[in-house]
Amino acid sequence: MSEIICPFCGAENPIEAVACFNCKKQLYDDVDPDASPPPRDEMEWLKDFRGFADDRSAGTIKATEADQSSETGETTTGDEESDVPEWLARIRALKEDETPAPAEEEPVEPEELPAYLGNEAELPDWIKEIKQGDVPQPLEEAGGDMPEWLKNMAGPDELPAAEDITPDLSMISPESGAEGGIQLPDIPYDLPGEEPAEVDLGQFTPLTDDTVDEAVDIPDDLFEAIASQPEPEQPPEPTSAESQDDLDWLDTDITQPEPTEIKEEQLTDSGDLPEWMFEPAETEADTVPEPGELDFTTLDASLAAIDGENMPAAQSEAALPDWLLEDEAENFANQAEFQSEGAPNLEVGEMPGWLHAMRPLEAAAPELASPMDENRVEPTGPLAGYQGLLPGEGVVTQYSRPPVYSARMQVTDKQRIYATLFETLIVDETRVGAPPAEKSTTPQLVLRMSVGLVLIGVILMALIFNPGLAASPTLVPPESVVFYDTLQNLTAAATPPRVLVGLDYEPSLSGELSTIAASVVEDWMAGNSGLAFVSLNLSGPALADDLVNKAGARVPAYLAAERVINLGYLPGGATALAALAADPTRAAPASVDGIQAWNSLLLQGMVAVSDFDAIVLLTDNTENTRAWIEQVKPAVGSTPLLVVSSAQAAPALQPYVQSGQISGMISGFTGGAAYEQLTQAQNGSIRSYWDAYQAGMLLIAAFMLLGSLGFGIMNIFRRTKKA
Amino acid sequence: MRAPLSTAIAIAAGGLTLIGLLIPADPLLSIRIRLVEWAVALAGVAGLVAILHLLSVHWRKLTARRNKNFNSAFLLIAFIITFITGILLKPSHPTMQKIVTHIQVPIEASLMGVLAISLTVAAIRLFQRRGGWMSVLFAISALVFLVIGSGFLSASANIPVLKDVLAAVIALPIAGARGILLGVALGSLTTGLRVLLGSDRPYSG
Amino acid sequence: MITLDGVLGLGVVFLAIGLIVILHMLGRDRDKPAFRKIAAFDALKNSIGLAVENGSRIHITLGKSSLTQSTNASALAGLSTLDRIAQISSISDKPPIATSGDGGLTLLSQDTLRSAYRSVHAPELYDPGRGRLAGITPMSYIAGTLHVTTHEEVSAHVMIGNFGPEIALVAEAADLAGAFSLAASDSLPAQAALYAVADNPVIGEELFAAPAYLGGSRSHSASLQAQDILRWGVIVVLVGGALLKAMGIL
Amino acid sequence: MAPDLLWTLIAFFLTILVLSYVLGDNALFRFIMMVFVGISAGYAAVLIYYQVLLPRLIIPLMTVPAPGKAVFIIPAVLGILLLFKLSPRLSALGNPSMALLTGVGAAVAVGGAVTGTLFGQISGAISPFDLAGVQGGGSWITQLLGGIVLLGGTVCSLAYFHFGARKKDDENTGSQPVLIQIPARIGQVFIAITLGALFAGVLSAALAALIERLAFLINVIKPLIS
Repeated sequence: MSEIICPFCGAENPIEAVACFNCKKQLYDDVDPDASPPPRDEMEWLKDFRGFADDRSAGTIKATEADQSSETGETTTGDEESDVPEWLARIRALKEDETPAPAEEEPVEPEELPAYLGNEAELPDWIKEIKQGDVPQPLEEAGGDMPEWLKNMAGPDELPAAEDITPDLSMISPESGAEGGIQLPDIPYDLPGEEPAEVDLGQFTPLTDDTVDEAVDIPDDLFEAIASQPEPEQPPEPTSAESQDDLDWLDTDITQPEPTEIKEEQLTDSGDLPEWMFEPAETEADTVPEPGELDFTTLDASLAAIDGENMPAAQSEAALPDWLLEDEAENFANQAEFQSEGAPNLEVGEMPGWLHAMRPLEAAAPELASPMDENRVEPTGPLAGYQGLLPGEGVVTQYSRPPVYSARMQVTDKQRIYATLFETLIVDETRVGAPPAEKSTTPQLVLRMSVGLVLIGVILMALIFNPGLAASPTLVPPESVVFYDTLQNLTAAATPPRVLVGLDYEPSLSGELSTIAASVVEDWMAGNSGLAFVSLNLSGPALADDLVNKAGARVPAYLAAERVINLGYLPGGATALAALAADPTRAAPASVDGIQAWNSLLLQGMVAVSDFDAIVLLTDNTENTRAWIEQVKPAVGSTPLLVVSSAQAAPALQPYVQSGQISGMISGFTGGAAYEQLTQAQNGSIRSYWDAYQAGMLLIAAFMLLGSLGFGIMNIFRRTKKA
Repeated sequence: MRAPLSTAIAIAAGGLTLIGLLIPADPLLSIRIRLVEWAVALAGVAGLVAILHLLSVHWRKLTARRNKNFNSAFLLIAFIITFITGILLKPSHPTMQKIVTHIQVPIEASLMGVLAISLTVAAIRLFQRRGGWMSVLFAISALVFLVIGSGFLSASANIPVLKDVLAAVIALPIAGARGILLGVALGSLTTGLRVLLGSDRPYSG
Repeated sequence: MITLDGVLGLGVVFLAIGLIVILHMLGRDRDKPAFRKIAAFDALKNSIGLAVENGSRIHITLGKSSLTQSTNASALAGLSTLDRIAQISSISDKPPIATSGDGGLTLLSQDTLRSAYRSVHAPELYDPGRGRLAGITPMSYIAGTLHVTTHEEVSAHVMIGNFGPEIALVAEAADLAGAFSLAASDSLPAQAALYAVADNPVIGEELFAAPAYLGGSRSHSASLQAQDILRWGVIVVLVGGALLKAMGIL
Repeated sequence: MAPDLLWTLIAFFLTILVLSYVLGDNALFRFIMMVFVGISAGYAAVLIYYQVLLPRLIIPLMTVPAPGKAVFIIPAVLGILLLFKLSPRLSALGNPSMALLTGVGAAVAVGGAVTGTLFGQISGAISPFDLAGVQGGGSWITQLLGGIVLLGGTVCSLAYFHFGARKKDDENTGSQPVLIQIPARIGQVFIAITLGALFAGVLSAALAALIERLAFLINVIKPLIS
C-alpha cells in the first residue's frame, strides 16, 4: 500500500490522509484548509485527475471536459463514441485484445507517423473517429455560444485576418476555451509528461528587450492582451502572420515527419514562432528531442492532412499556441475548483465504477503521479512567491509503486525452433577465440646466430690448419677449357696481344673475383699482354688498380706502367657500352690519370673495339654481362669474349655460353680451381682457400638437408593433424 | 594530357635512340650516340642531385625535433670528408684507392659474408616458410648444385656415367634460365614501349 | 650499316606497338581482361589494406638500375607499381616511402609520388623526402634500405626492380621485423635468393604484371595481353626454328 | 704508425663490426652502415664530377669552338634544369631533362631486350639442332636429345608465365585452360631447378666472400700473435 510522506516533518501518513498526523500540516498545497475536504473516494482522484488535466496539453482537455460535464451534467455531444474518453477506449481495447495497440504501448514514434497517415487500417481509434467526422460536430453544436473569432474559423477558405484574431484572444472565456478544447484530439493523452514541462520553459523565459525586438512585429494591443492575461508571465500570443505561418508549418509537417526536423524548422524559422517560444525551444534543442511534443505537432498536422473538413478544428487548434491551450486547461481547473469551493452543497457527481476501477492504472503512470497546479505560489525557498513552479515536495508525496507487468514472451514452437537455429548459427561468431600468438623472432635469431658461428668456426679452422684434404677439381667445364685455350693461343702469338678488360664487379664480390681473376691476369701478364681496363661501376677503377698491383707483384718482369692503362669508369651502363662499341676513342677518351689514352703507346692506332685481340670480362652480374653481349659483342665480330664470372652469375650466363655469345668462361672458385689445374699453377691463390671453401659448401648443404628434412617432416605431421 | 612537352621529348628522344640502335646507319647512328651522351651526362647530374637530396634528408633527420637520428651526423661527416678529400686529391690518388680497398671492400665483402649466413638460414627454414612441390624441387636442385659446386664429386670424375650425368644436370638450369630471360625480355619490351608511346610518364611529376 | 637483326628487331618493335595500341583500343574499362591468379599480388593488396588500417608505412624499393642501363625496364615497372600503391594508400596516415639506388630513379620516384597524389586530388600528401636515394652504390643502397627497414615503422616492403642477391639482407630484416615482403626482380641471382628469403617472391616476368594486377590503367592490361601474344609468337619461332635447323634449312 | 698498417687496422675493425651483424642488429653495425653510405656517396660524387661532368660537359663547353658548342649547351641547360629538382616548388622545371633520360633509357631497354636477349636466346635455343656441326665429338642423338629437353624446358618455362585466363563471373582473375596448365606445370619444374642452381651459385659466391674476409682477419692477427 502506498503512503504519503509529509514534506514538512517527513512522517509517513496513510494514503487517504489530507493533513499530517504528526505535524498537522496540510499534505496538499492546493487544498484549502477552510474548505471542507471532499470525500476521498470522490475528490482525491478527481484532484489528481484535474491536476493531470492541468498539466496535459489541449488534447487532454477532452477527457477533462467529460469529467466536468459529469459534474455539471452538461452533455457535450450526442455521439456516443465521442463522449467515451480515449483512455476508456484503450481499456476496452485492452480487455478485448491482450496485445495493446502500438500507439498506447509506447509514445508514438515520429517515424511511424507517415505510416499512420498512409495506412488507414493502422490509424489509432482517435484518428478514425476524427475521420468519421465526429470531431467537427461539437464545433457546430458549440457554435451557438462560440465567440466571433472562433466562428470565423469555420473553414480554411474563411480564415480570419490576423488582426481579427489577436485581440479577441484576450477575451477567451473558459467555456469558449472549453469548446475550443473539445475539438482537440486527445493525442497528448498518450504522450509522456515532459511535454508540458517544455511549455512551462516557454512560459518562464524572460521576455527581454532583445526578444521583443527580435519578435515579429507585435502590435501594441497585444501587450494589453498580455496584461489582461491571468498570469503576468504569460507570453504574448503569435501575431496573425505567425498564425498563418503556423498553418504552413502544419502542412510542411506532413512532408517532414522527423521530429527533430519539425522542431528545427520551428526553431530556425523565426517567422513561424515568436521569439519567446523560439528561445526556450533552443535551450532544449541540445537535449534529446521529446517525442511527446513533436508527436503532438506532427499529429495535428496529420489531422489537417487526413481530412479536409477537419481543417477548421485543426487550424483553430494549430492557430492557438501551446501556452494558450495550457491556459484553457487551467481555466477548466480553476472553474472546477471554483465550483467545488463556491458551491459546496452541490451534489457531487457519482463516480462511475469503471472509472474508479481503472484509476490505479492511471496512477501507475509516472506522469499521472504528479499533480501540478499552475496557480500554486511557492511558499518558501529562493523561489518564494513565484507561481506555477513544479511542486517538488508535492511530487514526492505522490509516488506510488508501479504495476508489475508480465515479461513472459509468448513464442510458438516454430519460432523457438528458428531461434535455436539462429543461436547455433551465431554461436561461433560470439565465441571469443584465443588471440593469435605473436610471431616470435627469437628462435630465428638463435638459429641465425648458431648457424653463423658454426660456419665461421669451421671456415676459420680450415683456413688456419689448411689440412689439404679437399681434392682439386678434375672435372673441368668445357667453357673453362675454351677460355684456357684461347688465352694460351693469344699469348703464344708473336706479337703480344692487346686485351680490353671490362672490370665489372662490385667490391662486395672482390673477395671471390679478384682471387679468380688474379691468376688469369697473371697469365696475360706472363704473355706481356697489353691490358686496357674499363669499368662499368664506380669502384671499378680502384679495383682494377688493386688487381693489377696484386697480379703484377707475382710477375716481376711485367712492366705494368707501360702495358696497362686504366680507362676508368664508363657511366651509363648499356648505353656507355653501346658508345664504346661504336667509338671507343670518344666513349673513353682519357685514362684515370688524365692521359689521352688513344694516343698512348699501348693503344696507338686503335679506333674500334674490334681492334683488340680479346675482350675479357670480369663480372659478378648477369645484366651487365648481357649488356656487353648485346652492345659490344656484335661490334667486335670474331674477337673472342672471355668471361670470368662470379658463381652467382654463372648459371644465368650458361645460355649465352651455350649460344656461343660467350666464347669461354671461368666461374666461381670451382672454375678458378679448375683453371689453376689446367695452368698447373703451383701456388695459386684459390688453392689456399680450397679446403675452407669445400668444407663451407658441404656444411651449408648439410644444414640445408637437415633443415629441409626437419621442417618437411613437421609439415607432414601438421597436415595429418589437420586432416 | 599532363606534361605534353616532356612527353614529346621522351617520345622523340626514345624513338630516335631506338631506331638508331636497330639501324646503326648515319644519321640515325650519330643522333643516337649524341642522345646517349646527353643521357649519360644527365644521369651524372641526376646522381649528384640525388646525393644532395640524400644529404638533405639526413640533415632533416638530424635536426628533427623528435626522433633525432644521430647516425645521420656520421653519414654527413663521412660524406664531407670523402668528398673534400676526393675533390682535392682526385680519384686516382692512392688515398682514394685506399678508401675503396680498405673501407668499401671490407664493408661490402663482409656484408656479402653475412649474406652467406642469412641464405643458409633461409635455406634451412625454406619448408617452414612455404611448402609445395616447387619448393621441394628448389631445395633438391640447390643441394645438388651445392655439392657439385663444392668440387666434392671431382674425385669420382673417372666414372664415365657420372661424368655424363653431371654434364646433363649442369645443363638443366639453362632451360629455365632461358625461359625466364625470354620472359623478362618480353616484359622489358612492352614496359619500354609504354614509355615510348607516352602511356607511362614517370617524369610528369 | 643495316643488319638483318636490326630489321627484324624493328619489325618486332612495331608488332609489339601495334598489339599494345590495338588491345588498348579494343579493351573496355568495365570489362577488364582476366588474368591468372598470382598469390603474391593478392597478398600485397591485403597488406596495403592492413597498412592503411593500422597506420603503418609501406616501403617500395626500386632497385639500383641506372636509367641508362638496359635493366631499367624493371625499374620502370617498379615506378608504375609505386604510382598505383601511392594512389591506393593515399588515405593512409603514413604515406608510402620509396627508396632507390640510382640518382635518376630517385628523381623519378619523387615525380611519380607527386603525380600519384595529384591524381587522387591530395597534392598536400607529397613529401620529396618520401622518395629518396638509399645509397649510390649497390651495397650502400642495401645499407641505406636496411636503415629504412628498421627505422621507419614499415609494415610492408615491396621490392620491385633490379637488385643483386644482397637484397636478401633487406628481405631477411623485414622478416625479422615481422613485416610483409613482396620481392620481384629481373635479375636471376636476386630471384633465387629472394625465393628462399622473401614471404612473397614474384618470379621473372611476373614483375612486369604488377601494375596491371594492382588495378592499373587499360594500357597495363593491354601490354600484358600483348606480352602473351608475343610469348606464343616466340614459342612458335623457337619450335619452327628448331625444326628448320634440324632439317638443315636454317 | 705506418699508414698502411693504419688502413689495414681500419679494414680489420670494419670487417669485425660488420660481421657482428651475425649476432643480430646492433648500434655499431648501424653506425658503420651510415658511415659507409656517406663515404660511398662522397666517393661517387667525386667520381661523377671528375669522370662524367668534367670530361663530358664542363671541359667541352670551355674548350670546344663555338659551332660545336651547341651540342654541349643542350645537355648543360638540361643539367641546370635538373638542379631545380631540389626545390619542391620548381621541380617541374626539371621534367624535360628527366623525360629525355627516361626516353633514352626506355629505348635502350627495348633495343637490348630485342636484339640482345630475344634474338640471342632464340638462336641459342635452336643451335643444338644444327646436326651438321655436332660439337665436342658427341653423338648427334645425344645433342638432339639435349636440345629437345632444353627447348621443351624453355617453351614450358615461357608458357608458365602466360597471364591470360578464363574470366570467372566478374572477377579479374580466373583459371587457365588445361592446354596451358600442363606445359606451365612442366615449366615450373625447370624454373625451380634453375632457381635452385642459382641459389647454390649465390651461396657459393657469398661463401667465397666470407672466406676471403676471414682469411684477411687471420692474416692480420697472425703476425701479431707470432
